[in-house]
Amino acid sequence: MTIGLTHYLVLSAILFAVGLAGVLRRKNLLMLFFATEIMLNAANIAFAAISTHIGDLSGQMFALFIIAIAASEVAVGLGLLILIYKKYGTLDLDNLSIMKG
Amino acid sequence: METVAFYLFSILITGLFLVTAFSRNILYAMSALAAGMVLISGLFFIMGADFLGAVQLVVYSGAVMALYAFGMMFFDATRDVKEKNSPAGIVFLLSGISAVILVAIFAAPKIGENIKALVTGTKGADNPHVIGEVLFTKYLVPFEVAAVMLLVAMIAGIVLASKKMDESLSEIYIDADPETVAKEEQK
Amino acid sequence: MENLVYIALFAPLVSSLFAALFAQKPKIQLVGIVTSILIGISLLASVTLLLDIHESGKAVSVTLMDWIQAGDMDIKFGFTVDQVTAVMMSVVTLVSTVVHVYSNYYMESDKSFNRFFSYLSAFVFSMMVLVMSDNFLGLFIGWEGVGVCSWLLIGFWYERKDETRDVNPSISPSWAANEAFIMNRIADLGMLVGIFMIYWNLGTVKYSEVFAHLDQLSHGMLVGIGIALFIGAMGKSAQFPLHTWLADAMEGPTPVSALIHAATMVTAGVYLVIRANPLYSQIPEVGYFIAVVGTFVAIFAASMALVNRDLKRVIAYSTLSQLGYMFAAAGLGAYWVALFHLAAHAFFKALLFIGAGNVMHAMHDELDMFKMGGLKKQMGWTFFYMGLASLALSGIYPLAGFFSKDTILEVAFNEHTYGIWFTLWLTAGLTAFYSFRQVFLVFFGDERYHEIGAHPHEAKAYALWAMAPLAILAVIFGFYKEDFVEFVTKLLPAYEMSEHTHHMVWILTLVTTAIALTGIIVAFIKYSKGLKRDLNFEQNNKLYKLLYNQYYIPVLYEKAFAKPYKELSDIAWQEIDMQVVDATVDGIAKAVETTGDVSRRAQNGNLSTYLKWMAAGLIFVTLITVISVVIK
Amino acid sequence: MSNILSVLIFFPLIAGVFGFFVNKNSIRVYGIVVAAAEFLLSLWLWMSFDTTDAGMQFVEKISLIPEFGISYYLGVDGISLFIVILSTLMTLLGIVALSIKEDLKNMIITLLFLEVAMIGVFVSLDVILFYIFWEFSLVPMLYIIGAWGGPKKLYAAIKFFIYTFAGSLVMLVGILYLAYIYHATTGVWSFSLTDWYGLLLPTDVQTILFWAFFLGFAIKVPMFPFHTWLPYAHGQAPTVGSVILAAVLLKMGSYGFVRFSLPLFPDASVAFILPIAILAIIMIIYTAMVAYAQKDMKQVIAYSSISHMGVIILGTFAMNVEGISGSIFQMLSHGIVSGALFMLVGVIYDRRHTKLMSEFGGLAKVMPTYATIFVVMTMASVGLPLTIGFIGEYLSLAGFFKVSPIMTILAGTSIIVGAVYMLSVVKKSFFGPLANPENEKLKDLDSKELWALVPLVAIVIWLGVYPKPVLEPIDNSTKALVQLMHKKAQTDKAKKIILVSKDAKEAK
Repeated sequence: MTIGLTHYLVLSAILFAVGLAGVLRRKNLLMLFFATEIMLNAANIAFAAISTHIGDLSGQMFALFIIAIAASEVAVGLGLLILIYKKYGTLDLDNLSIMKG
Repeated sequence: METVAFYLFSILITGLFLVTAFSRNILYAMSALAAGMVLISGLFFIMGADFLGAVQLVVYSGAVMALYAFGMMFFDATRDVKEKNSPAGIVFLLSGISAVILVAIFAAPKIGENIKALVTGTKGADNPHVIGEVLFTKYLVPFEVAAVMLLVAMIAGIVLASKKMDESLSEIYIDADPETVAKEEQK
Repeated sequence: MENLVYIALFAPLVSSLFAALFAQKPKIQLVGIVTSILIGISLLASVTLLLDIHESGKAVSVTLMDWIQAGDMDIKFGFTVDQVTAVMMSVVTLVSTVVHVYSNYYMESDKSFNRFFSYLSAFVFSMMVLVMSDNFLGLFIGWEGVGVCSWLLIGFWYERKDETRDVNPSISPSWAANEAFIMNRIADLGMLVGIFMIYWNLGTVKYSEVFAHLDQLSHGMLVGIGIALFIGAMGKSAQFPLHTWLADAMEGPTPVSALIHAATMVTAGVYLVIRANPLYSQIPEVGYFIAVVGTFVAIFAASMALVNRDLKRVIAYSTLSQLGYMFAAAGLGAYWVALFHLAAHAFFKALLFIGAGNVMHAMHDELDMFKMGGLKKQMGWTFFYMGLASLALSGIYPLAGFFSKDTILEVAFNEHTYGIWFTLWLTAGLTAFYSFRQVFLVFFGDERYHEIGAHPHEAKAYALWAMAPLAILAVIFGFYKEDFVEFVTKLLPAYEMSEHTHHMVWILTLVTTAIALTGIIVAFIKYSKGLKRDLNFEQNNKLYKLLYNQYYIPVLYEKAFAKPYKELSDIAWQEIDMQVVDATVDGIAKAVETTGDVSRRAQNGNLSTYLKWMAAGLIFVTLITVISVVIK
Repeated sequence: MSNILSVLIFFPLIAGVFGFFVNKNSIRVYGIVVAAAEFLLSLWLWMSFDTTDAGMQFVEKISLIPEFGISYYLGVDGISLFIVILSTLMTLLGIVALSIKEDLKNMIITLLFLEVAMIGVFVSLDVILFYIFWEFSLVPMLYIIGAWGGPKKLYAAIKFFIYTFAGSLVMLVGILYLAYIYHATTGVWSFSLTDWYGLLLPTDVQTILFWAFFLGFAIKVPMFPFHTWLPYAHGQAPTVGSVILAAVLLKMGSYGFVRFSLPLFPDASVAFILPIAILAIIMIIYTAMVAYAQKDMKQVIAYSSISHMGVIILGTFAMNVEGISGSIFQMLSHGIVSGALFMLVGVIYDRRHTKLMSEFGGLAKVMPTYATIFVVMTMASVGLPLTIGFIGEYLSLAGFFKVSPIMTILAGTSIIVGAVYMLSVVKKSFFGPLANPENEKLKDLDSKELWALVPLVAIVIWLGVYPKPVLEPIDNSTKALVQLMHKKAQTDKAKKIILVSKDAKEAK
């Protein structure tokens, strides 16, 4: 059995689900960031796999841009996290609900 | 050989990411994440996306994880994260269902067969070479935008994180918790 | 001739507007004089027209201007003066002139003197429009116009407060005015429906065109129109069951009662039936119904007049009763007889009312006849006039009432409607009785007025002179019967008695005169020597109480219509409008608000929850996509 | 001056904007001058109006968004001409009679903007333009009620706004659907009403659209059971707000029926005569009863408005020239009479700061002129012949009599129940003894109030005696309208019920 596109896609789906589970479960903002990274990576895998499969580089390009975005996100996000932590002394989502309607 | 590598990587990645997602310790989680990313770059190499693999290694496993590591210094990373996790049922139900759906979609025979390339004819060429060509022709504008974005993000990161922590330019202290403020001042 | 028509019509309007200029000023004697003169001019014009038509035999028609033109409807202000109209105009303006002159005396110390004349002249104008119009809608203008003037005049002393029925059976002038207006409106709806029927079936509302094309209509339609118009007539002429307003209308100043509620306005209904004679002569069954209603009202009203102690109310009931006579005659097809009685009645009933006005002045507005008596000494002329009018009303030879009333009885006999004849005959006796009961109670017997501290005095000379024309006409009008018949039958169908009736006439006359005299004699025996009250009888006799309380009909109306309407209105407002309709609207708004309030809780500020919702949404959307793909 | 309609629309708009820069002390004069000029312009419109022409006149058409067929398209015919004049007149008199002290400047500017919206609604022939003005009219009214109103002003203002707005949104859907159908049928986009008149719709489509438009118009009229915003709006609005609301804004609904529902959906209109007539009869009788139950003078007039609008609706759905002309005339008559009555209530409210009839009684003695004008208006309101109120009511009822005699008799009770509540107001407020000592020193009408009211009295009597100058153009345009409907009617029932007048038939 050769490893085809489907295998990669399924792997990416599973990883995405793992990330999703993390996003949903974690209350610590930092952990949420990690989980988001997982989901981004899952998407990257799918992009790269399809790109390879059909011989179109666009997929890889997108993966590349995703990586760029992830990097920026981390840079800005971490800055914000630090601010939040300084202001509230916590990164726990349960304690960060000033937007309550 | 490829099969073995794929399964090995897959299992490892999944395991590591599970650790990331559910570990109580931030350090463990981060380490597992970094390891998982390295392994993903391995997957990319298997696929033949050499350049992407390299970028993954450099940017993700290197730069991003390093950023996290630096960022964590601001937090108390040694302590276990205390979370009041919401009922696991809903979480697993939601993520489980989405996993099932996604897997079902991707595994459906229709998907793999019906994908068609928009731009073909680049296969077999030297990967980084071709990428370079595509990146600086077809994707030039997005590339430049991404560059600007990274610059902005860098500046933003600096601005946000380098503020003097006890006095803010914005009014973030105005409705801050008085206890927290008191603590800050004690420090 | 056309100019005379306009003079007769617009002199009262000018008069009214002139008086209206000073309506808010204190009394100006000039206003009374000028208005009287203007109405007098109208009288002159009317009489000239009457004589002219008498000579030429031709009607005068004028068209003033367009009024309503919409679709195929084309209604103009058109006026026709024919025989019937000329008679009506002369009667109306004559009584009006007398009343105007008399009002100068009666209202001399009223602070709203000028306003009164303005209303009174406006009434005359409306009445003239009513009788002169050449189409049904023009008639309706006058019809409503007299209604409004009547409303204004009944409620003339608007500042008086509401009393209970025990103190004042009419409650208050303003209440009585509203009652009159609203009751008339009920009838007016009938009239309006009649006009609609005429319009949609014939395409016109002009008398001449309508009556010329009546044969195009089915019998059922004719009956419908006849009934609808008669309903209108019932309101204005206060026929049962819309009669209660007339007695309450006595709250108005007495000249008003004389003019509006005796001589002119209330006869408008009779005028309508006479005017529509081509219609009613084709539907004898409706005519018979009208006659029956008239007969019933005649005896019904007369019975109430028997026991009432209120001077004006007695005359009001008697008016009602006499209107019944007129309807009986008109319903039986004797239109000229009805018109004749209308004119005769106008003269002697106005006279009677004006006399009552003199008495009221003398008694300081006391109306209870039981508190009068023996006024003959101080008020000889008034006694003479009222006695004369009462004789005429009772139908004693040779006064006008004898001729007119007798003819109505003959008609009833001639038509073999013996029930009607008998009832009217009986009513004639009752009429004589209550008329003279009134005369004797007021002018004969012991002087009970000392108890209320009144100092009776005779009316001023010019007031008494003003009454003279009416008195003279009440005496001599009957002798012009033949001329009258000849004149009006040029327009109205001639009514011939059968041979049999001709032979019976002298017996009928004798019988009628006999019962009238009996009535007078009974009244004389019982009341001329002074008042002997039987309190036990008054308090315990059921029949007496029934009659005295007008068969409890006003109370019944109050309980059956006015009160439930008020309560229903309150329910409609508070229960239905507020609690159902508006509450539904507010309920919808509330539901939206509640939904928002509930869904607001989802916005709890916790990112985790949002993320869960997001995941759920993701699943939802992908599921739908998958399903839709699979189904395809 | 062929673009007089644009002038009519934009003059108050510009004047309103300039109003912001006018000195506070002279704003009243400014407002009166502007409104008077506008009124004179509208009279000029009437003078140069060709009364024999039944079609649209003074037409202006400038394409705005040609891709969608939306244009700036104005025109006036006999049906809308007098409502335009009524709008300018009532605005003028409303400003003359203004007794508000606070924020007078904003009030006058708001009224001028309101005038723009009102005129815009009645002269727009492009449906999108119509809809914009229709909705825009809500805003100034919202301000007037919400800013100068009584104690429950916010509730009333918001209820008024949201209720009518909800209705018009449904109408908007109808408009868009109709435009879509027009596009599907002809292949071009157009929102021009005159284009739409040429469209023959299948009856089932007509039904849907009829009810969509119905909801928008019915809430505005307001028809039972959508009427409950009106008593609150009137009860809380300042006098001038009530005057304009009753006189003009309600007419937008009934005008909509005549302008849109009848000619666009003749078959559906005929098919739904029965339910609408039933609603109208409920409006007439039920709201008259509710009016009778009121304790507040202004609420009586407010509910009486609904009752009278019932007659208008009935006349509109008579489907013959008599009824429709009558209902249009009744719109004017009701505008003038109810406007005057609201002004009159405002007069006593200014003096006593209460509208409860139990506080009054015997006012005729201290305020005779006031009482006289009130009685004249009462009589016009109950439809006395030779006043303006009679002609419209008579024609509407006469028209509907052709459709259903029984229902006309039921509706005709309006002349009875109308008299009941109006006369009881007069009796309770003006007659009887002067019981309340606070009323003893009341002043009669001052010159400002007389200036506002006497013209209305004059109109009431003038148009009652000689309605021809107004009725004739209305009648001409109505004849054309009915003919159009008859031509468009597809079902046999509609052909039978829509009654073309005889002379129009002959003219053919």
